[in-house]
Amino acid sequence: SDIVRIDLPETSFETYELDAPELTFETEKSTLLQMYKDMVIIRRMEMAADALYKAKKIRGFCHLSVGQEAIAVGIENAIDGNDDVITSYRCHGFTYMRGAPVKAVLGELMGKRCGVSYGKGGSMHMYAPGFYGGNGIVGAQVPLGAGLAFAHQYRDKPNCTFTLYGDGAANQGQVFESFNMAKLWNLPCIFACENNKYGMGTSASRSSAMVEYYKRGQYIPGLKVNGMDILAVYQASKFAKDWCISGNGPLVLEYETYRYGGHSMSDPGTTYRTREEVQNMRSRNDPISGLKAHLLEFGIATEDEIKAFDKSARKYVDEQVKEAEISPPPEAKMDILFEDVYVPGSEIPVLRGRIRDDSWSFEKKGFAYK
Amino acid sequence: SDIVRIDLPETSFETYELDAPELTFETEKSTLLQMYKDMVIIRRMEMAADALYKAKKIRGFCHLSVGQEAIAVGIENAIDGNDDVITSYRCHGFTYMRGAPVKAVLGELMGKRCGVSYGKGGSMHMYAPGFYGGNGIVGAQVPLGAGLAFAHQYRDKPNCTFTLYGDGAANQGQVFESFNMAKLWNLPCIFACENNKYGMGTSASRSSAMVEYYKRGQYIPGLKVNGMDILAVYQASKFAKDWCISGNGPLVLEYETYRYGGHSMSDPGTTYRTREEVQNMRSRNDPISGLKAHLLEFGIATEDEIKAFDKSARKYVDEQVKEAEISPPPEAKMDILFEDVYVPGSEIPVLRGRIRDDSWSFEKKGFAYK
Amino acid sequence: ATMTVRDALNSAMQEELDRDPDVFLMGEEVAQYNGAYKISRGLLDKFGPKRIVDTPITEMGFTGLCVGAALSGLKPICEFMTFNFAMQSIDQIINSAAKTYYMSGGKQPCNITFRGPNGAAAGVAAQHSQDYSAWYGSIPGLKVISPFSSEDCKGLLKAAIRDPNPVVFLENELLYGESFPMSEEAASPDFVLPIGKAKIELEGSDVTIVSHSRNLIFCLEAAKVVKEKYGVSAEVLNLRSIKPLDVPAIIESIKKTNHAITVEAGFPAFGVGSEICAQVMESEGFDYLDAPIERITGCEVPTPYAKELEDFAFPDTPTVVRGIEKVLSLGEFA
Amino acid sequence: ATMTVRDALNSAMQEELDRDPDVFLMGEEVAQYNGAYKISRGLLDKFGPKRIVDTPITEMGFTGLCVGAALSGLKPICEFMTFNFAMQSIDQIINSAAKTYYMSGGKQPCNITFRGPNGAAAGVAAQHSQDYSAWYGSIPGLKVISPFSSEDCKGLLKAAIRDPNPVVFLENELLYGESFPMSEEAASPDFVLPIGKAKIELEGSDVTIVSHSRNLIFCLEAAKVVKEKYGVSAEVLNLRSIKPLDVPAIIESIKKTNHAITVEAGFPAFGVGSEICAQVMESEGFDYLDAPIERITGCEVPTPYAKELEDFAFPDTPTVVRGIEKVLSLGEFA
Ligand SMILES: Cc1ncc(C[n+]2csc(CCOP(=O)(O)OP(=O)(O)O)c2C)c(N)n1
Ligand SMILES: Cc1ncc(C[n+]2csc(CCOP(=O)(O)OP(=O)(O)O)c2C)c(N)n1
Ligand SMILES: [Mg+2]
Ligand SMILES: [Mg+2]
Repeated sequence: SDIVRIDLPETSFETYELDAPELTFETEKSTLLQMYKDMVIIRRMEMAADALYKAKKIRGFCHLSVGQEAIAVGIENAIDGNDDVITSYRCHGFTYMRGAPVKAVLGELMGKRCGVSYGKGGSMHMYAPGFYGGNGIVGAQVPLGAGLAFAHQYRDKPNCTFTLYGDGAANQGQVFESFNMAKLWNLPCIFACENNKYGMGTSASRSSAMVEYYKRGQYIPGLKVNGMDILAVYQASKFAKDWCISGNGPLVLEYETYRYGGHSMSDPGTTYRTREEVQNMRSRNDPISGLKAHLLEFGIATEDEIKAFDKSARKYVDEQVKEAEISPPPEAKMDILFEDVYVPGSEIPVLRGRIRDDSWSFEKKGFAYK
Repeated sequence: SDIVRIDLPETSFETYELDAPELTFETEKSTLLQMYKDMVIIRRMEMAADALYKAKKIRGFCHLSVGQEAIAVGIENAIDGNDDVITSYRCHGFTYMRGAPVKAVLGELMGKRCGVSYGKGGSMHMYAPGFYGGNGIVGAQVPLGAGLAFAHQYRDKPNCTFTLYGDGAANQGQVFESFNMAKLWNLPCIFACENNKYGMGTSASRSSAMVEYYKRGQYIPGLKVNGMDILAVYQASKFAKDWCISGNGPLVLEYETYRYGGHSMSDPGTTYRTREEVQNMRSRNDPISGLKAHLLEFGIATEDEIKAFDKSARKYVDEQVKEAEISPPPEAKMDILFEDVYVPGSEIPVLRGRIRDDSWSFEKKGFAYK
Repeated sequence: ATMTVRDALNSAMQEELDRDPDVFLMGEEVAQYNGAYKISRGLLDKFGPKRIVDTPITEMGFTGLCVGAALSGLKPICEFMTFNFAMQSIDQIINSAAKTYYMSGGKQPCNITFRGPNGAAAGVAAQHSQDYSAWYGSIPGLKVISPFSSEDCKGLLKAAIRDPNPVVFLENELLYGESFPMSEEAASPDFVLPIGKAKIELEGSDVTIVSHSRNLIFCLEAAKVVKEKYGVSAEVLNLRSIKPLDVPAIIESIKKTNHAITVEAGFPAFGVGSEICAQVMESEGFDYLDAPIERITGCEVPTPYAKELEDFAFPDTPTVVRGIEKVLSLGEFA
Repeated sequence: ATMTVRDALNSAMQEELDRDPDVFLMGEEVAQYNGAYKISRGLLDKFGPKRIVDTPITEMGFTGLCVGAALSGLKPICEFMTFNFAMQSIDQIINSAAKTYYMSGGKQPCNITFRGPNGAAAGVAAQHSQDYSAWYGSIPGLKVISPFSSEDCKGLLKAAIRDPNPVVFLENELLYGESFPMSEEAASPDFVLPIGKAKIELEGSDVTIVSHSRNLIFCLEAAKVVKEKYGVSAEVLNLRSIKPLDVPAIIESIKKTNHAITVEAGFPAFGVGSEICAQVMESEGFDYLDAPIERITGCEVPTPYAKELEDFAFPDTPTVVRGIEKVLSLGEFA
């Protein structure tokens, strides 16, 4: 049959003021296969980003989610295109899962015109249908996510918003302000903490008086999920969406996860944690290896078939890298520079250049004073 | 004897992750008497402020604490001059209890030079030794209070800080940020919510997803106190100080109280609550009447003696009003206007007037360009 | 007919709420209390709690929430009890609302209006008296409106709500109760003013007075004074908008008058007047100036409470008169 | 000898921590991580966790906490990972730190230093690239420093820490690794620079270039270019401080050169250059100007990511050269 029965380990969930999701559920083989492929592509894509950064083809900040792939992929499989997702700067996987091609993600990283934001946003500012970024300010996306949920409710739509934030961000005041409004107004908002144990170089216990992030909604029920197991992520996320669209109001999820690399490309990620810790996570809890074992166990794919997927994913990403690389950057032209400050047709008459002579007139579609 | 034994009602406290303070304790008769006198003076002072406002002798905002006097007086009796207090704009009682004469409080309200802030601060910005304001921005005083507590700890002093805020303010993100740091660092900070049931026209349940404010520290123990009973306030505040200086870290207190008047002088205070509700609180729970009953009950003072206190308090406040009224406002002079922007001796050379010619030079101690 | 600024703002919101179901109003005390300053009186009754939403006192949170709703395509009116409190949420206004359209390469618009009283009221001291015109005016991606009269308020608030970009709409508490003439045209629900066009409130030929918001009252009074005292004919220009700044209108007026002063209630440094001086200096308007532009501004002190000092803190008619005297070398400056 | 800006900042803090037990450093990653940009390297080891304090990512909270500690008499150095994040806590900087001394009638001082990188780094896009010089510079009660060289950094950071008023100290990430000469005098722990005095980085007689922070690099380069190309002698003035603004030094230079341009990386409107234009216009310096002052500024767009566009967003040497050419009617402007 096309259906497999999943039995999640008892340890998959911890609950707060909530009955845990079922540990047993059925899903389609093809779904699991697709999850696998997507995780592999995201990992490959971010490994490519790592290499491109080191080759100085990516500038500024670049925050990778290697190790955390199960979250973006698991959530996407639990929701549909009318649901919304918003997250922080660690956003490449989500951008891909919400529909942006690998080329558009990597293109954005390289500041190319083919990038999701046409080269104007870079690593931290990516958008896709139903995906609202990519936000560089820690915590700022959380009230935005509550606002997306507010809009669902306002429109009477049976949809929810996944609002992701980190363990470090979890202490931001605006997170609690959002909890309060979401509960008061019964918003279909899932506050989803990706607890990867560190905010930059600060371990969770040094930043947070209480590290049980799933309980920190206090008056909002919470669920902790093994974020390294995509099946648990999937089941929890489906549960969460269901919770919200059934009118239960907000929910706090904690995906316990781990980032293998440094905080960003400029952080080696080794001064505040041991190599063993990283190695342990990689070798024992990797979400891709974990799902691979299931694929084999359920007879969904053979070792050889999986190798073939891996290879074709690699090939696909390599091609996308190449395409992105040869894509042109935005032309160094003033009309492109000044575009997108205001919605076309509603611009202010003149935007000033570095020197007055370089000021741009939207009426003239040219320099204002020349 | 000079000592009386107090038996607080069972209903005085509710606890969160905490053993309640003793309901029975001893105190000096003279202390109770002084508490009574202080509450009466604060009430008289604020009734005077009410009249002066209506006579247009006070401008702008004026937030009275009539009904809430037990809190300022109870806390002051539980702490000493080395402890710190900080609160919001509803600060007249605290300013008085921290040592400012009535004349200086009313003088400030009337914008007189004899005012605690020499007429520069007004109703919301009053200071005294160990009292750090008077803050007009809802919630802003809360991290400031945590900083005052941090300073006690930094200096290894056995002191604490009472950081007061309202039920409306209790939802501010910076309150939660302060909770987190205070717990992480074990700061001797008492987060003390004056729950007077409304923030302007919004009832607690319309502003707060969880109205048990004493629990909202979540990982910080909490204590709810009948804030209309000064003996409960006193005992809880002593307990709180003791808790902090014993190295237990922060504590969340909730003083359940009520403001009889509107939010500020411009709010009649009647559109969002019933007259009966106000009347009920006034007649059944008034902190002054409550303590008066105790004074009689313990034989600390007779009805006549109390009448005499009341009369002399009224007389005293009336005199202070008069003195404040005849006191001069700041002279309308530029040197006074420009004073206090920077610490003397460290000013910037020139501060600009409304027109350049009115700019002030600190070197010339006169107009800069004349 | 006349209308107060309060009623003009109220009817602008009412008409736009009527016109477009995606418009909603959110803020502290906007619903049940009818607004701290009663700007939203009656709106809860008319539109219900879904569209007129009272918030907790959490500026950062509800501002972010409104911006999120705007990203999703709704058209929030986000009311601040005063713009002083918006300093708690200014990161959401700038980093989330103003910059997102650009950062997304034009994919993600944000149609939102931030409004509320800006600058000083009477006797509310330093924390409640700041004027944010120049701060917001410096931010590309925002439009910033600072209306004066009831027609300004109605026509420009409606324009702001319809504008697909984030707009900061700076009101003035002391103007709320003021009545202004209201033309028949302006009374219509179709009345919308274009954002960015200054208005000549008084035509004149000898000196240009550039101002915005409540200070125009003093400018108009000062114009009368100098007329009577010196026979000087002052032209009074109401900027109406801070971003864009209608520099062409300023220059045009200067070409006629050859003299100008600016009048504003903000802190002097890096203010509206500073920018006007700089822009005129670098334009052809410069050659028409017979004297340097004089800036009349708020005083460079945190606002004092006592009236005796507060009176020195903000422009008034005599100070505007002095400014005119100065650029025209009259009176004490003769 | 030379020293990097990073080491200069580090030693300034080290010396002041040594000198005064009331000084402490607080911020994100300042202790165990040795600073996101390694400015505080070694300080935890030397001074321990009581005085070098890592915080959660809660700017509003820890800024307020630092201000509270300062009200109590301590002398915090409050580090922002960048000033962009201080927008979350700007209310505490302005309303709690800058205004309290005035609101208390001089009773309650607040000796605090807010520091961290300001403005754009390379390729960090719109939310991480804002320059806040003018915003903070507009606030009475604050002093605002924007240093350039290692000596500036050392002498002025020490002055800021000792100053009894709240001081905003705006660093530049791209300068951290730059080396500058360091005199013997400046190496001493007694070296302190006075706040508010501009420095002539290069003497000249034909045109005054007024700038601050990293843009001085381009100004100095441009000075060389115009020297070679036209024999023009440019005087380069390093403002060092935004509040106070050393207008007398600017005027003095203009008296000599009769021409001036300003160069800054902030948004153009209501910026540092605007204020300088306005102040010069209204001063006696104006009569010495043979041409209008030209402002070189950041471009009026949220900072784009792609290098091709980002290159247009901030001043560079060729643009400064163009500015000089313009005020002197040379090159394309001849
Ligand atoms: C308001 C703000 N403060 C500081 C920063 C700098 N910063 C960027 S990411 C980060 C750590 C965030 O950690 P966490 O929330 O755990 O997310 P993670 O990076 O682990 O995914 C910090 C401090 C910022 N971008 N915004
Ligand atoms: C940040 C901010 N937002 C809004 C206001 C306006 N405001 C002043 S007091 C107040 C209500 C506060 O209620 P609560 O905290 O319960 O204190 P209470 O007035 O009851 O003592 C509001 C909304 C403000 N001063 N600051
Ligand atoms: Mg993390
Ligand atoms: Mg209250």
